[in-house]
Amino acid sequence: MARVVVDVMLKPEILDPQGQAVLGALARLGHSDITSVRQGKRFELELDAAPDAATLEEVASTLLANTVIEDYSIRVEES
Amino acid sequence: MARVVVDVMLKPEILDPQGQAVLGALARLGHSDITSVRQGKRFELELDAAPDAATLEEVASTLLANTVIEDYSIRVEES
Amino acid sequence: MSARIGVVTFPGSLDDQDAARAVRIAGAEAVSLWHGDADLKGVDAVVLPGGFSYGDYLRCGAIARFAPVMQNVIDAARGGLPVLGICNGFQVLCESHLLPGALIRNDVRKFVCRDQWLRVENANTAWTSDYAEGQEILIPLKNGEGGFVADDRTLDELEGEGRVVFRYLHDNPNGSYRDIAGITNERGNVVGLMPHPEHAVERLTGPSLDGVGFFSSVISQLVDA
Amino acid sequence: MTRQIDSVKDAETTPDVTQPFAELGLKADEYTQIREHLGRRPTSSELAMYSVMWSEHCSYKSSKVHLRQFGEKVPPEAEDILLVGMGENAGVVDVGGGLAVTFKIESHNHPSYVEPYQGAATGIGGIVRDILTMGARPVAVMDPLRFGPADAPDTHRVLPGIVAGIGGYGNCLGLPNIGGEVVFDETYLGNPLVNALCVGVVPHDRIQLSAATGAGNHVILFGAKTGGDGIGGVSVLASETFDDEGPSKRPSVQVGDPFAEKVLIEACQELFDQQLVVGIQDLGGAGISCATSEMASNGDSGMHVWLDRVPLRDSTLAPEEILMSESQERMCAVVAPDKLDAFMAVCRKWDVEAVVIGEVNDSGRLTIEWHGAQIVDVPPKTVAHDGPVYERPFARPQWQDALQADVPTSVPRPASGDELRSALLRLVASPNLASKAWVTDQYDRYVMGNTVLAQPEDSGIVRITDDGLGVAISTDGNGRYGKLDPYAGAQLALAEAYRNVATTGAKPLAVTNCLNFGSPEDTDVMWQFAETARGLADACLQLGVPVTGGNVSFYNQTGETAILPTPIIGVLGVIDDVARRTPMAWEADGEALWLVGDTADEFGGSEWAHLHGHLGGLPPAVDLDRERQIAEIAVAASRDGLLTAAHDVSVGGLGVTLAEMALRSGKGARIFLPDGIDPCVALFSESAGRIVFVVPRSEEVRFTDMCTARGVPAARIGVVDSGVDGLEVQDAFTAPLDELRTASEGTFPSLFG
Ligand SMILES: Nc1ncnc2c1ncn2[C@@H]1O[C@H](COP(=O)(O)OP(=O)(O)O)[C@@H](O)[C@H]1O
Ligand SMILES: [Mg+2]
Repeated sequence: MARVVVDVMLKPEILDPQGQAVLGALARLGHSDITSVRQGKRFELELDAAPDAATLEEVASTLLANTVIEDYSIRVEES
Repeated sequence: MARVVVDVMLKPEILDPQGQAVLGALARLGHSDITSVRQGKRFELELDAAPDAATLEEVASTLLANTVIEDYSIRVEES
Repeated sequence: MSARIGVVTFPGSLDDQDAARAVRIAGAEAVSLWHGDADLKGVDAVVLPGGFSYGDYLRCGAIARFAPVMQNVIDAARGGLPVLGICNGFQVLCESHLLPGALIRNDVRKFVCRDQWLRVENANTAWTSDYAEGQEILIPLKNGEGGFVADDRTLDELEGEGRVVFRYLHDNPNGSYRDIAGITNERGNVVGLMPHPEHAVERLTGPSLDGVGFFSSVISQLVDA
Repeated sequence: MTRQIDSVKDAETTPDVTQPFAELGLKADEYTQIREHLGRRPTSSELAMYSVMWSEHCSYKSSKVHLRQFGEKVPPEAEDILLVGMGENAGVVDVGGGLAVTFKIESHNHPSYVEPYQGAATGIGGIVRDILTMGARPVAVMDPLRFGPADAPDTHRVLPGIVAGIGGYGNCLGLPNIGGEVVFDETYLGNPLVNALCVGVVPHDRIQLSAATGAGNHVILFGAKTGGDGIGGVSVLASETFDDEGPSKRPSVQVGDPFAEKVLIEACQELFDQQLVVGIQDLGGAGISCATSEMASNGDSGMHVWLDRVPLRDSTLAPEEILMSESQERMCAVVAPDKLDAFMAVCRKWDVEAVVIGEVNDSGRLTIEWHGAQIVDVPPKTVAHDGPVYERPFARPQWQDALQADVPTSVPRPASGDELRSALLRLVASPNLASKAWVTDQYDRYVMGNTVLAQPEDSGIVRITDDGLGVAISTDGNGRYGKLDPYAGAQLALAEAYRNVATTGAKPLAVTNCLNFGSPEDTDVMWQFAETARGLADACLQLGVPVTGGNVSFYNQTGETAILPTPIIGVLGVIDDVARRTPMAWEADGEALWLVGDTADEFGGSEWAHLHGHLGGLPPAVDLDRERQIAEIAVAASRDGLLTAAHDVSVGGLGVTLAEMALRSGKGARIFLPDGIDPCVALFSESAGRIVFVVPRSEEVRFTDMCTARGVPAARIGVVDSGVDGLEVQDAFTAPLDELRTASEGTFPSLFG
């Protein structure tokens, strides 16, 4: 049993309309000290077996993230 | 300057069609040792000032997460 | 013998019947292709229709790309088979790396359904030869994730090689970089666009007949070939 | 973790256990009735079933006595067209050529207030499954909505989410949204209304019913897994069945999975085409309890269910909760043993999970077991159909007379050209009348390629056969009229929907409705409800359009304040050739504008009065014979090719009707108001029974003859003229197109971004 977290964020050069919208809303609510917001995805996976780094790489890079526009990072939380 | 990450996940009892879809795709791709997938959101905030815990709570609970169906967690990464 | 154009149905495809109707209106035979069958039934061209394949839950088109039928579509497209991706089909083509770039959430963060003016920038592709370069056409647009993005180098390359096929006119509905509504591959046989030509093939149900040209273009090329 | 199961045997041996019937919403005498039905105390599972099935929502216990009128005052026309009447999941109407159409409205008001996106989304999901259950392919949806004031903060919380939810679910299902309503009023602030309509098409020989028949047939549950959704109060029971370790938390909100529903729709189409089911029922309110008891009751049969076979999303669910779960995207079918393999093959093809959970028998009982223990043994009719029926007391409210006496004399009447012009612009810009494009642009109206008319036309029309047969639908309801006079309000709502359908050239055939009211325990509200039902039944009889089904939503109130009595009426019509549909935009210079019908000084409940904060007096007079006549004209004139356009006159009056036509067309017109009538009345009165027809010069004589023959007044009130900018109302004012457009299209974006 293992728990793995994969974070996927848009590459910095790609426009992030959702992050922008949150930033705008924050400004309207008076939180002007927040200067940047980016919105990405978080996947929590549970595995039966011990996680194998190569497999996780493949899953993240081919399915969970679109590497044309997104970066990802993999974290094994418990195994 | 500070960097704060807010993770937002559907509450465990709430149906997560997105996670289900990913799980199904993983199974078709032969990764049947992955037994559960939950998909959530990750927000990366940058602040001008030192982050104030109460403000972050408020931002996360009113704007970033829909607390009717989602839980959130806040992590100050650097300040 | 009339041309045979395949229309793929994924679970969650919505505009497959409409695409088939458009194919027939343009004078070809529509052949349904099932996502689970790695068989193109010998068709002369393929349409990947609009919809929400697999619910579009992960990223639009991300899961459909792995469907058994897609491996054959990808191979055949690399071999020159004309392939048109409409909306979700465009997203599938990008996810399959048959076309560069990606489609992200509309900058207005809402689903947008409206009649959209486009300019035809490239009338030399398999799917646009019946249009004139610079022609303005009106066809429906309907999507939530239609913002075309790519890095600058890719965008410059697309522009430089004349591979931007359609551009949004008047106002950009979704934040697409450089107003790009549709693009093609180097060879011009694979075209993807967000708006829906198959919904502009009948006076009664569409805003114009401007969509027919997609299907007549490919048919006349197939007949000539 | 050990679980205490309350079996039938336990119930027999421990008759004196106290049971939490009150917490489950049952009255003491209802509990006694259950014990009488069973001859013992109910098990906790049985108690759960009865409590939900006997709730207002499922049993219609307060409304039944009034709804009966729809089955009693049936117009003779019903006999020819109704293939399935009230009582099934949705009524089925014959439209010729071996085809039928089924349609229904349902409410999802309370869930949408709690979680706007998911509440509205699952509202669409639920009504689509009702239509699917009839054997139909769903072909379109509509969404009548009501909100608090457009500028209220809570409206800004709920409206964007509700609209996104309806779009998110409906778009993903591939169902064109062809119409709906967005209306704002103070009373909906703490209680918005989300009603959803679906229409489907079914060949006669494919119509399905929800009856479990044929001993030995399998009962199959298919679709999504069962989770703890919507079990609310029943958790009281579940928690009692756990020892130390409590159950996991139960979701307060149901989340929809439109993709799961889309594949369910496609799988069902194949099941129906291959005739693989004997009976089928969707799972909505009360989940498996409802589906199994209703199917067994409808089939006059018995059924045995192995509840532990139900695929679960949450393994901690207790049997009571599984029975009650309202998880979305599930269906239940009865399948003959020799069709089982074929059934399962279709489900596999679409990746739909399907499990045999039970068997039909002829015991006349519904029996349910859980890991070998019998936990339910009931006569299914007592659960599904013989629930309590209440004759709730009602009385005309004491304030009704004063309200009706408070005629809108205090409301200013514009008189000068400038005043009239700014009144028109103000009306056109008011949230209730402004362009709804901000909303409807979030809905796919093109998918399926058969949408012939959609918003903002008078009715939505979809083509249903290749040779051009189409159906038209409109939904309408005016709570302000209902408040002033609920009997008339219901009739005006019906008249408007009927008129809208006819205006587009279709012949009105049948009616569905969703009756949204406050608490039935309030005698004022109950009177409003009774009057509404009576008004609607009488009007349906007179117009010759039968009620085929509907839904009642009570308890729509904030504290003590009930919403306006809001019957939403849907009328369905047919058009033999969609190519002759009448759109609302005029086309060419010289076309004449004919106003058909009478205009009186009627401002009670009007939008103009509402803009001045006034609600009082009487609603516009109802004249159903006139409605029938003008509908005949609209349909006959369309059939004879006499029209280029038409648009009905309703809220906001003639001025608003003309402005909408001009905006839709992009061309101007010269308008001459009839002599001898106050221009304010001519432009803004809301008299019913009126349509503006656009007639090419060459057809004017035939058109006016058609009106004269029916004794309906017709006035030539204008001419299409692209030489004028917008509306030029002679001797009064000009409202340029740009100004009208800014007024109409600016409101929603400036309110909602
Ligand atoms: N206002 C109404 N007018 C006519 N029929 C109604 C009305 N309300 C409910 N019904 C009928 O009562 C039956 C049960 O309604 P409902 O519980 O909403 O159906 P379902 O179980 O399919 O959701 C249906 O046949 C419905 O059409
Ligand atoms: Mg039903």
